[in-house]
Amino acid sequence: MDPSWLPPTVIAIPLIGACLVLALAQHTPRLVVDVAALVTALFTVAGGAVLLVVVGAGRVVTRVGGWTPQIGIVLVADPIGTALALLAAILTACALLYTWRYFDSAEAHVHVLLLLFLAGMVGFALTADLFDLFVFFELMGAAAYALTGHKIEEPQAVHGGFAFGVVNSLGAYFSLTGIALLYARTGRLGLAPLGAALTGRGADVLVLAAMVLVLTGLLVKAAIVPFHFWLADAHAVAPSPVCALFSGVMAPLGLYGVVRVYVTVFGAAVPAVVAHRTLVGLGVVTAGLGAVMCLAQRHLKRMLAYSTIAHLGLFLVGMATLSGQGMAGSMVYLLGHAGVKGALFLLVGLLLARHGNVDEVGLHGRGRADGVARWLFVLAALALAGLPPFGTGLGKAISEEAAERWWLVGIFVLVSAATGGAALRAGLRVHFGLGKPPTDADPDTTSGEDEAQEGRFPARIPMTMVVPVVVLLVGAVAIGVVPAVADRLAEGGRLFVDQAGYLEAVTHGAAATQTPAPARWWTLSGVALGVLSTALAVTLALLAVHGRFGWLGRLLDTPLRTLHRAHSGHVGDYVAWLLGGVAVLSGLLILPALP
Amino acid sequence: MSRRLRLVVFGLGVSGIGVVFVLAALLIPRFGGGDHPYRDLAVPAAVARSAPNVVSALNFDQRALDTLGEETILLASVVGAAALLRPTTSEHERSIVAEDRILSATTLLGYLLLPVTLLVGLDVVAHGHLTPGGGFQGGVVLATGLHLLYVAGSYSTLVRLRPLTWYGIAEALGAGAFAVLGVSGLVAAGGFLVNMLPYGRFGDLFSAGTVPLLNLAVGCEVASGVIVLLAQFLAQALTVRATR
Amino acid sequence: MMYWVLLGLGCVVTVSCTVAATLTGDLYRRLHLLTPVTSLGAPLVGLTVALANGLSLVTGLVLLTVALLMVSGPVLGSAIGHCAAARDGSIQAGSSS
Amino acid sequence: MTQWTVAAMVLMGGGLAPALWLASRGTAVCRLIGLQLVSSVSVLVLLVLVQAIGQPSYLIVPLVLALLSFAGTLVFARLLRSAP
Amino acid sequence: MNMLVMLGFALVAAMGTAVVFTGEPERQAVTLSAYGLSLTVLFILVQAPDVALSQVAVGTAVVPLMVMLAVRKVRGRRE
Amino acid sequence: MNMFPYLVGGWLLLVGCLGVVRSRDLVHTVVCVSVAQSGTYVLLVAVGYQSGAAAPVQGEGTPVPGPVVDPVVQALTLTDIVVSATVTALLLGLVIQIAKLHGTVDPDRLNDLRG
Repeated sequence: MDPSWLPPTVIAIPLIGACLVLALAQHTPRLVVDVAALVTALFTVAGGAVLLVVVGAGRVVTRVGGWTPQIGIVLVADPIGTALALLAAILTACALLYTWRYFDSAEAHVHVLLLLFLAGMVGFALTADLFDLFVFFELMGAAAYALTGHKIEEPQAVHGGFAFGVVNSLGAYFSLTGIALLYARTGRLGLAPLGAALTGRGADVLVLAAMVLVLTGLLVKAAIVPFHFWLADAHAVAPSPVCALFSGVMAPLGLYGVVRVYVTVFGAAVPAVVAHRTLVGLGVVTAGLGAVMCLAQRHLKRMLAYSTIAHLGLFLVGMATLSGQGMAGSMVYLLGHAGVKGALFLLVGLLLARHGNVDEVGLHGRGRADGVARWLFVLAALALAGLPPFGTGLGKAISEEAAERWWLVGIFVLVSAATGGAALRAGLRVHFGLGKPPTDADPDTTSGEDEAQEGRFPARIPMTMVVPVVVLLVGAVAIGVVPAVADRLAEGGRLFVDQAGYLEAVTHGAAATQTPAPARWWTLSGVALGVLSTALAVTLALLAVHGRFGWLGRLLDTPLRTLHRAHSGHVGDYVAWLLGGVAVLSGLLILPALP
Repeated sequence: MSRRLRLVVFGLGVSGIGVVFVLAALLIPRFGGGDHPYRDLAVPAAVARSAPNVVSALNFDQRALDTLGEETILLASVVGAAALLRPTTSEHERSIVAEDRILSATTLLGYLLLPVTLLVGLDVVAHGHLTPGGGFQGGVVLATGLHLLYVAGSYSTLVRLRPLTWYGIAEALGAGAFAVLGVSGLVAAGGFLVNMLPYGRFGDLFSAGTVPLLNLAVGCEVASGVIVLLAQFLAQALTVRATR
Repeated sequence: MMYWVLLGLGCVVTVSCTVAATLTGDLYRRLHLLTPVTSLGAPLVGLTVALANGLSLVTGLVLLTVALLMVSGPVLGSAIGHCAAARDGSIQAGSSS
Repeated sequence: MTQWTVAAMVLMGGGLAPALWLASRGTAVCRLIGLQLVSSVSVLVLLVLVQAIGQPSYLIVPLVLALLSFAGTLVFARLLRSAP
Repeated sequence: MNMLVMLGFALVAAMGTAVVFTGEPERQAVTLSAYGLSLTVLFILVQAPDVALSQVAVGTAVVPLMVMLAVRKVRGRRE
Repeated sequence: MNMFPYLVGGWLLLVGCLGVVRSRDLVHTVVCVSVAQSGTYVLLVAVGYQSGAAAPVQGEGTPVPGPVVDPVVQALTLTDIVVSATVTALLLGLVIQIAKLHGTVDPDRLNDLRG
């Protein structure tokens, strides 16, 4: 049977479900709304899973409305896009389960917004049309701004939502400008027709400028330095289950978009070496800055947010190899990270629900009685550092192998150790009361003291909040121990970087040639590097907890303070950096690519 | 950052982008030129489906998925604005609003123009596939027409004549109807958002297949959505106050 | 030929009122200069368009548009005047006149 | 170049441009007067332009503009009234 | 005709700049409305009546109403 | 003269950004964002224009012969306008809440998200 009906169905399910929930919400009790929303998300998960099976190691091409790719919009489901859509659906289901008892407000706003957000993410992952990509980008954005600011009784929440909204929207408008420039040159909008039109003509300033502009919006979504400022603000203030979605899949979708657009549209026109060099550079800077800022935080959600930035940088380094293996490694890493980081955000959400506080200092020792949650926190922190057999460890190992150069491997180890160490430090302090509570407070950082409590709970933690955490961690392990995942993603990665095959599939619907990609699995060096970064993380955390970094703190005081100052929460600053970033990106991508 | 530093960073960025953009603009085909490959494909396709308004045909047939996304964005932001502007626990809604009195001539004319505006709005929705306009434009005109009750009359009149719950449901159903029409294309004609109805005669009201139906769904959604959206803003500005 | 005289008159009225409104500094005088545009310029232009099209649906639409302008112009003028006065404090905000 | 085009040119250059200038200077009420002038003049410009282009189906635009600018101007007349 | 189109573009550019450089939100809202009208004229000039109609629908009443209500609410807080 | 319309589009986008950067009031910021977006409409319709071509709305009779201007960019611009209105609404909603909670809408005085 022709499977082309599946991709649009997976987009339509959450959409229709959201409309249904919205219509129901006016007159029915809360329980019905909760169930309807969760069932919709589960249906989307099922749809995504079926699609993933059907896609196999090939592509499913859907011509929406029956139009040819030159006139209409085409959806292309390949293993990587589908995996991301499925990930989005799973995380949304977890978030909905977690919110079952989480929000007081009886209205179904959160449910509807989460489902529409899901529709946007699925559409973004499956579409093969540049303008449609922008539409789904904006759909994700619109839902995300509202979700970020949802805690309207909290000053930081609305402020973070606003900064997020402005920066992301402007990024999107830059992308749209790029789309207009491309359209002016080629008169096409589909990714494949665009790629075909640009093939063999070489790149002039118009095409290169269009590329820079289109990539800008996607890089903003992906929170790559210097477009990353919004992420920490938004993640620090959004409801925790929403953060799990933002970190786990929304920001990575930005990276997916960057590589997807580069490969399919500009792959033949712009030399790969230029793109590779620029993207690796951006990735390294992002990873480094994220790691440093992550270590310097005391607000737990901000810390996790910077750790996400650091990991996004690492994913970009992996993807920027523009090889099947790098792509596969980044994808395994990304999926494992989504599970681990999602679990961490939900655990911080538990702390917030129980103690009304997400400050590492203020919570010192207060999480001792949290039963199973405290062990889960430590486990997740270790997994974040790349502990085998978690998916993060496997992904890191494959990416390191793909990155080839020794100094890049070093960056992978150090950055993952730093982020894992920061999370572990917080876990040890909060849940085990190790060390003395530090007293110094930098006036230029945000503490987590005045965070508004999310929901009100009795002393016992409800099961609906623990189950998603366990599900996410088990998922992260599964990615690392089920060989089929890595195998499938290895094939997906090979397909992903194959521009000619993509063009062929879209225009002629030809099935992908089935040359199996070399399997990627744990290697001895991969396990060793994973254990090494975990050990580094543990050392770092123990030293930090026992205050052995006083001298380092004093040494780094001035630069750290400058860094803190730069992350000012000021929308104008962020937009100024955005413009500066576009100029730098232009310099990096345009000058070397010109003939 | 200080204001000066911010402007410096911005200035450097803008000068870089400006140079690139000007260089790129020099290479864009001449303004007003005739090279539009997509157009050359889209126009005959629309004419073949009896849709004189090619823009509508593009929006509701050839690139209908974009419009589905667009209407979903509208839905998301209406729900989002409702979530952001809901009264918090420390606020209450006043029942009586002190209002400025409006000149009676203004009120009279406003109430006279109300039905005219609604009729024009309906016309814009219904002829979306024939003449300029469509579901979105008509929907906004309808919603604006209803708000003549406020700008020319009084807030209490508007509130009395505006059952918000029903508009909320209508908005959800309108947006849902678009997606459901898409899925029924899947069931009936084997493809999502396939234009499955007979195309009719060029220029007829009932022509161009599903385009008028989709227009109607969008009109319903947009009109109700904009009304719900403006209701949140009106309530915030006029009735929601902090409880002391 | 008569069309063009009418059209020219309409344009002249509109342009001269707009330019005069730009030149005067006084708010209320500027407000008064709004009226000729809608009650003289609009019908002249509308009439020309209507004459050029003959008796048809198009003419109906044009005349409807012009009629709307003519009716709403003075009402809006007074509403703006009222608003200006309320802001100046020459009448109390909230009072009806 | 037909007379309609000339008229559109005159109305845009001599009417619309100064009106837009008025709508972007001075206090809010000054600008509101400018705005009212802009909407009247732009309806006229549109009428003439439609004639110049020769597409009667465009006439819906000036019609909707005339209708909605009533609501639009009243929005300001109403909400600007309470002095800052 | 081409001259008219160019004049339309010039007016739009000037008005957009004027909107940005009006700092006070109430005044800016009025100018924004006028900017919307200049965009409408431009869209008709470049033969885009659908777009012009959208711009009229959104720009004349709905967006100004939202902006003005937001200004009013924000003002009310400040006092 | 040939590229003037494209430059207008780019100018509006950048001047909107400038407005955001130097804004002292968040409502002003939101309006500047919408001006920046209007740059994209202008650029799009400019790209699709063809001198002397008819509109892509062919009236209620039979199809008109001769070229029409590009309808695709107009369809895109329609979507863009909807996006603009909705983003403006959302951002204004956030500004209202910022004003309530912070007591100010001056971005220079909002300083609770640092580091």
